[in-house]
Amino acid sequence: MNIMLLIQAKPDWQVLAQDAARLLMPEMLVILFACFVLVLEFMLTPEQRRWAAYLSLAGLGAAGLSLALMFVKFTTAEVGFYEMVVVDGFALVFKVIFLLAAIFTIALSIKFLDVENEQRGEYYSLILFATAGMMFMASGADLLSIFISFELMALTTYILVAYLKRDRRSNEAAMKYFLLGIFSSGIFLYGMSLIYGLTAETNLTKIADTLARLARQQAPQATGFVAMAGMIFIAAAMFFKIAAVPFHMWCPDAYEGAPTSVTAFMSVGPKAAAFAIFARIFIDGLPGLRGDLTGESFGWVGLLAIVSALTMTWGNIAALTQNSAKRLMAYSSISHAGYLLLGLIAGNETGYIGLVIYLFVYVFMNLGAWGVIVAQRRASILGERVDDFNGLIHRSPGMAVMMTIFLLSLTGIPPTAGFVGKYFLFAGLIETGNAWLIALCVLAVINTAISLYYYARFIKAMFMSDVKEEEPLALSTSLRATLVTATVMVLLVGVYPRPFIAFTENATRHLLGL
Amino acid sequence: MFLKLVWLIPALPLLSAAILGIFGRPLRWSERTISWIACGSVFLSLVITAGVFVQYRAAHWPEPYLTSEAGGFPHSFVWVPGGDAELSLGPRAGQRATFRAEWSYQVDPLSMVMMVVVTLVGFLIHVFAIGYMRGDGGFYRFFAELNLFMFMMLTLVMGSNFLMLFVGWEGVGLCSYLLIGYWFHRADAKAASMKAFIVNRIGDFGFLLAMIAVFSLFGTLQFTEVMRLAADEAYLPTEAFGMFGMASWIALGLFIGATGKSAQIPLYVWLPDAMAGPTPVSALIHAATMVTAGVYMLTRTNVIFMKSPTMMFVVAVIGAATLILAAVIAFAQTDIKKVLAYSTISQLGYMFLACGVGAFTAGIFHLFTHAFFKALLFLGAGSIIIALHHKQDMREMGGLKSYMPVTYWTFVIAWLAICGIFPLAGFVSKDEILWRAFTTEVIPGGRWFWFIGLVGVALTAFYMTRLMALTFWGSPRFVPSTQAHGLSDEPAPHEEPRESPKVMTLPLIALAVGTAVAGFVGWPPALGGSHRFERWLNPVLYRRATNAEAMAHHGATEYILMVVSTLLAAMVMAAAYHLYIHRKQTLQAIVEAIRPLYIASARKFWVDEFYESVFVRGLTLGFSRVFWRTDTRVVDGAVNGSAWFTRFSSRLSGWSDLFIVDMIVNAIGFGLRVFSVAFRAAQTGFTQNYALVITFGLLIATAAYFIWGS
Amino acid sequence: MVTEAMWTVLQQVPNQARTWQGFIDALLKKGINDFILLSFLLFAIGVAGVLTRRNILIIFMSIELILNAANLNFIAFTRYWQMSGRLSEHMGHVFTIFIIVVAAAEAVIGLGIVIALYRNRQTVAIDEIDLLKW
Amino acid sequence: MNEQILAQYHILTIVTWLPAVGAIILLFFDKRRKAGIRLFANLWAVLCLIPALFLVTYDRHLGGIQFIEDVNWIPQIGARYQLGVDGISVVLIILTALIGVIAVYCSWDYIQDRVKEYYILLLLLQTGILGVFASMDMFLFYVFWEVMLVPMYFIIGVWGSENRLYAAIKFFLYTLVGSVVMLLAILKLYFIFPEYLSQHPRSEEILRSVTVAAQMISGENESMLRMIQFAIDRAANGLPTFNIMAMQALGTARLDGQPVIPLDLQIWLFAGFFLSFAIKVPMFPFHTWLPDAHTEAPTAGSVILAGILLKLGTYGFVRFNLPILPDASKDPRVIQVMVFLAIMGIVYGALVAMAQRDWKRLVAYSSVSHMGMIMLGIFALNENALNGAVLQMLNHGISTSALFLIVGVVYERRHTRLIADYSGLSHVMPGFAAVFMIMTMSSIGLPMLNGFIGEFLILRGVFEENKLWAAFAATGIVLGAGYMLWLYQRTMFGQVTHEANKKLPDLYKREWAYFLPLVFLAFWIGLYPKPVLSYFSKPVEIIVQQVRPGYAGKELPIRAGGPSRKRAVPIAARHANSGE
Repeated sequence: MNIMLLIQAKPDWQVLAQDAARLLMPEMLVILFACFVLVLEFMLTPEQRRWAAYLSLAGLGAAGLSLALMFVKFTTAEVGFYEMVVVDGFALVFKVIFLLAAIFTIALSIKFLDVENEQRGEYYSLILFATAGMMFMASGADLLSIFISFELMALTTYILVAYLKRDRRSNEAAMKYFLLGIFSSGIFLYGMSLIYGLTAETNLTKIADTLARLARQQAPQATGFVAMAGMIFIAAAMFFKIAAVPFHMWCPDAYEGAPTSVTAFMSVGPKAAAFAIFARIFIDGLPGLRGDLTGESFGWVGLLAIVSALTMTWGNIAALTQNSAKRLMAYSSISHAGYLLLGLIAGNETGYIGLVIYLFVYVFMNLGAWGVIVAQRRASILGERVDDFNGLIHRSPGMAVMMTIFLLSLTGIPPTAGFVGKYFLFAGLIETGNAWLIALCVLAVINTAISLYYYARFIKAMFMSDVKEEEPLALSTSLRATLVTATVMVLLVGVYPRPFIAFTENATRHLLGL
Repeated sequence: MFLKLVWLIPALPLLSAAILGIFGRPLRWSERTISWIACGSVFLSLVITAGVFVQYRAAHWPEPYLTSEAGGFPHSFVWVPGGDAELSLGPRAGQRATFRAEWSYQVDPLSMVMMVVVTLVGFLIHVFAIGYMRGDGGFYRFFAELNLFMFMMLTLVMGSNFLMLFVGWEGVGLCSYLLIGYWFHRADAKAASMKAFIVNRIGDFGFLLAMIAVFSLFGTLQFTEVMRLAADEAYLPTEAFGMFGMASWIALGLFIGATGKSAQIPLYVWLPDAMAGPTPVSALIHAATMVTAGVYMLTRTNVIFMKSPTMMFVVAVIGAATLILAAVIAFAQTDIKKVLAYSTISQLGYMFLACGVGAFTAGIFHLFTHAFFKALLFLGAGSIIIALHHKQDMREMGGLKSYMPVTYWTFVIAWLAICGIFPLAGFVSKDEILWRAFTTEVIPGGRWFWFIGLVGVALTAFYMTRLMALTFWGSPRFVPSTQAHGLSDEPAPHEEPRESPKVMTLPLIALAVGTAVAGFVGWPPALGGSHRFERWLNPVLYRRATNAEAMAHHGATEYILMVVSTLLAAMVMAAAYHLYIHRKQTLQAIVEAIRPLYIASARKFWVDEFYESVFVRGLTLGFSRVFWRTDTRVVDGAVNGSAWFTRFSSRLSGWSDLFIVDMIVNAIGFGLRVFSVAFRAAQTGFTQNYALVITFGLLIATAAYFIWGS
Repeated sequence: MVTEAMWTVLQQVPNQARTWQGFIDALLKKGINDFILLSFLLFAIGVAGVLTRRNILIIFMSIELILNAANLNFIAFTRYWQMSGRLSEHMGHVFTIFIIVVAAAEAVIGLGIVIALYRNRQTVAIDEIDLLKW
Repeated sequence: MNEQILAQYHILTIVTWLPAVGAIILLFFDKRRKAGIRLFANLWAVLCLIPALFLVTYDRHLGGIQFIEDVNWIPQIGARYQLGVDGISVVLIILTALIGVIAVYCSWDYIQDRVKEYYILLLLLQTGILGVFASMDMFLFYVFWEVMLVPMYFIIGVWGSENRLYAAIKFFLYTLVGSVVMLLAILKLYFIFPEYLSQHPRSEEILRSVTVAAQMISGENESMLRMIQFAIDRAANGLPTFNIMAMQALGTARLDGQPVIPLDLQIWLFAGFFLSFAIKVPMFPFHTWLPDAHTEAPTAGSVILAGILLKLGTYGFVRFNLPILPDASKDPRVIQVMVFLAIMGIVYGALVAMAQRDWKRLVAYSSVSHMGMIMLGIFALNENALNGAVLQMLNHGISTSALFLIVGVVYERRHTRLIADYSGLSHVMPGFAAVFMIMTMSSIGLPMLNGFIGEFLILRGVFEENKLWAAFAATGIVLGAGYMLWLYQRTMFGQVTHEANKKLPDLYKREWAYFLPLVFLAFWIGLYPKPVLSYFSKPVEIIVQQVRPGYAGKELPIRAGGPSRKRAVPIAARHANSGE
């Protein structure tokens, strides 16, 4: 009956169209090009297939341009689509991150797909769709829009993981990722339903207001339980997506089985997107459930702290004895999820800057590292073991040096970008002055040192071991360009972070409610 | 004029050492050039010393002359400006004192005596060494090091503060190390050099701390200042006998240093081994000068020692014990230089005994005379050794009297002197010590010390006569050597030993003259003298009433004691002569009768072995090994465990490339790896397990919130 | 504004009982707890199915149960809020429809993956798929 | 004034970055033209020494931080590119530049493969180390601190000997653990500084007190005071700073006689810094990376490690722990722990050195012992000992570098480091024996050589605090003589037993060229240390006064004029160009 009423209440199509043009130009461009690419696929001969990639890049470039325009245009948050979509600094910064991730991934993929003999347009179109999903996620202001875009991203990623359909490992990885993914989606939904049930709202800010009102009215205890349960279920889904312990177990398997270029993408894009909605939901929607660590009130900050501690430690320790480069990087990515959570836990400007700038630089350093791994994949060589890097310095010194810079950045050694990120994350925790959080920070820095050990195994292999095989790396211009760009960015952010911090402050200003 | 040149006295030998050390080898200077430079520099020092002596005596005595009076560099300069400090001991504790060590020299009666001894004996030995070291491959090096020693020794005796004394102290130790190890290819030399240095270092440990304590108490290291302040009863009170206060602690530290340098119990063991060095070195460093630095230091700081009768007693006891022990060991030694070495230790014991009973002047006087006759003995021994082509075993000597008359006769003078035969130098100084011990009021038990000294006289007379008998008298037992000694390029030598060249015998004669007349410098009033030596030195001493009285007092007892000791020495000498020359069977019988004692003496009472096994191998090296093991392979268990674990999980290859060497860190590393393997094992590959973990995670989080989160 | 006005009109119309809606409303009058319990049971059954069944397709169906538990919640809550005065509440219904659509999309992709897997491995038993581990 | 003119020319920037510029130029060399690369690297290293030598114009009477350069770097966090040196840093920077030349030069023959990379890394390492000594901003300091780990890791790992991989990663891991913990301590300081000065209930009083402290520690040095005052003004408006000297002012400041930073917090911060610096020094239980790293590294690596890198730890203690956390530093519990570890280091290092069969490892362990002595000197907390400790840093840099070079000389000829493989080298290599003797004596603290002055001053100061400590420390001197002379005896004395040793050539001219400056320095500092001491005696005096106000009845003078008032800086400046 009410739905009837809703339908009867004539939607103002003009307003919606204006909203779309005003708020969603980049997303629409990305989707448009995704569809183009999908169609183009049928018109291209096998030799021309690379054009799909170039077209996708063009699409992303176009989206980037419109995004740049939006940066200029938007100074405050703009809401549209009946408060479903919000475009604010936070969303824009994350959209930049996703676009960069997508561009880099495509650049990495071209040669890789040739080697795998799977050069097809749908791959690029899927990446574009996933990117669109992620961009919507960043803009989501409502549980519903967040859920839909989340699923758009997730579903396309499942397909991408399964992309090598003749590869048993790819199948298996996709199956695991898929099953666990929708399992977590179910949990996510269940949690959302609880929150909805409690507040009768799906809009994040309204949820926050209602919860605050409930707290003020000293609502019965049961409401507190429901809110907590909803929060925990939502958090579980988020933990799953960012691969935090103990919801991380899909991660190594999926990363190992998926095509390497897809793994690279997954480790950056969806993870950043998950963090974006994590921050959105928990900071915009559930600030009242934050709690603190003084023992007065429990809330998500404690949960996040414990999970973060577990994640960093587990990820780093499990990575120590890995011999597969892809699995090793998967565990590394798990541990980074732990570090990133610190930003949310700290809950101050410094921590948020840390979260965003770390995700930003993570694109460069992690995709860079994956790019080098991608280049290891040659016709006859899987190139997935750490040993395969042996003596890289002799065969391809540039690659070895760049890989070293990426790895040092992942470790957080200055003057690389990773240090700047870690600096803010740690500083955020210290700024709180809370003893538990400082203890967490100590754990984090010790983990940093542990992580050095396995990153250094790559360095050791590259610089200090003898060459194992002589076949040249699978390099292409686009791959080289990507890696060089990533290296330059990693060093630039590390040495002169000032503009980049200013850039991320766009996002944090929103989180702080400024 | 000469007083302005004081700084040159040590500087000249240093310059010569530097020139020889740097250019001697590359320019391939001849032995003649090297000798001229080396001896010339020392001779110039000697001349300046003489000039300084004359001038100082005329213009300054009894006040000390400090080179800082003459101005800045090169006379003196601020050496170590260490900043401000707080005194931490004594009545001025907590007050500010600036640590500011000067490099400056001090000429006072005591250092004057030492300068004369060092330059004079040093010069003679330098000359002797020209002959002794002829043909040695490292001629330039030898003289460079010997000159360096001269510099260090002169710094030691001329330094105006403790720190400079310490410079010389360590410096002579270094030179001693270098010169003992001069023939470094020889196993005994290389071991002996190191032993000497390290034993000295142990002594320096005490000296260093005592020196620091002196600064912490007085706020200065300048001798004049320290002694002025120390003499103040309010500042450093005199302690009763048996008390162990501030003065005693400082004195103890200084005395530990002295025992190291002057080879007293328990640190005497290095000196006999040090005979591995060339004989001029033994004469200069290990008889005449360096080893007496301890006595010099005790006298220099006599104010502090005099404030502590306890430590004085300790010094006397150590001196007495050393003189007996060393003399007993000297009985059964067969190496001529070893006998002389133990004799040196024994004589140093006398000097310490003198210091201990408060007769510092007597100690220094004995130091003075001893420098002559012991240098003479060593040089004589060197002359013999050269003649016998580096044979040192007395059992292969005998009857050298007729072959080497100059050496023999000079040696005889020294022999008589050391045995204390009237009127030679040894007699005068030794008798002085005995008399002072007999009458001492500084410490109790003076007569016992006198008696020990007397026993020492007898022992000295015996072993020295034995030495004479075995080397010069009797029938020759040496086999004419058919091959040259290791280093010399000389062709196979002559069949029979020959008197040494003039360059060696002249110093012998000079020293013999010194030995004969040196005693007259301090001729006692009892025999009509005027104690000139003692009066000369008195200004540096901490005068107490008893001291002055003892000087004035002499009577029948003194003459009796003189006669007793001289007669004793003469009788023992005669008996020994008979035993070794005419009554060999009796000798054999006696040796058989006291065989255990004889062996103990020959084996030096196993002190070396004891030190070696307990301190060196036992404590130091033992701890060293234990610690090292802790450091590297502590967790053998962990290593073994890891080996087991490696086999157990052989599929996890490549993880043992970095394995566990240090204890804790690697235990952590190991733990991390174990966890790593465990964590990875959790990744079973079964999707449902993953889902289970997710579910559990969810459940635990929810449950935790429902239990604690209200 | 319009909907608010309409709802005030509708409130004056007597309640039509003996319909599904009436039944549910009657239940809801007792409280929302029964619905939460039911949906939680559905959720639990779904989870149990995920954890215990070997066949991937059945696991898949169990997950659908979990989604439906959420759906049930959404619908019940919406109705609950409508009954307790927020007459224009409808988001739960919208959400449910979207969930159904997404579930359909998931089914498509899931089946595609299962088919690809079956082609390569000739099995749909989840415990036989453990190539990737450690 | 000289100092200001040089600061205008950015002398410290030039000193710090010149090696890195050389590394970048080297990138463009063809890697097969080894001779050209070598020549360039050597000339460049000498070129890098020249600006460093200009630092001797440091005004010793003025004291404090001079040659200050200040550029805004990351305004969002208040990190600035601030360089400045006091006498302690001046001495260490010159030592670094000198050792840098020697390290580059001694690699001439030793490094034969991957020459280009090697020199690039060596020069980068140089920049890292110089940067640490020159930084006045903790953030900058930290960046340099970590930067230098990487080249060192590669130098050990690629050009080291058999067990190099293990040693390299161990070095890297150990030091990284320490430094990341230090980062937390730095951050804590960073946050409390503005908190105390603007949000504390008594912030006005604290502000006044910190201002007074700033005036005390800068004395007559106007530019230093300006630097601190700038940071304080910012903090008064809630804007954080990383300025080291401002932190020192905070540490020195007193509120009703109590430290502004509470003692508990000071001790925690102390622990944070301690871990990092203690690993670097290395102090006793954290030393196990050192023997491996020193032993496996190529000669130049060992020289830099022993000569300079270890000093970073002690420098850190002197620059951070003492002045910033004075009350923790003089807390009896802390002192007891520090002194215990230092003494353990002295004795333990010496004893373990004695058990070594590997020449280089022995020298490495001797470093543990010597660094323990320096640590003891630092924590005696008085002028004598601290002067001695700083001087001993220099001395250790000279003598231990030389000892590693000495090992390098024979290792290059014989490719073995086992002591048992050598004996009687004095016969065949007399020049070498002489140099080795001098450096041995320098290492064991023989008077008239450099080591003695430092050790004596340390012992002097330590004795003032506790006689027992001094006694323990002095045993280190005895043991030191033991292992060094035993080493000398085993390698240099005796007969030449190995056939291969009979034809060993004596030092080449090239080798003389790098030994002679070190020998010269050893003698110079031993005979006339006053010029060297005068560089840091004033900074040391101030540090002691910061830790122990009123030590030796002295007081830091307060400049006339009184504390300045809080100046208004708009908060909005935080996001804009704050602080330009």
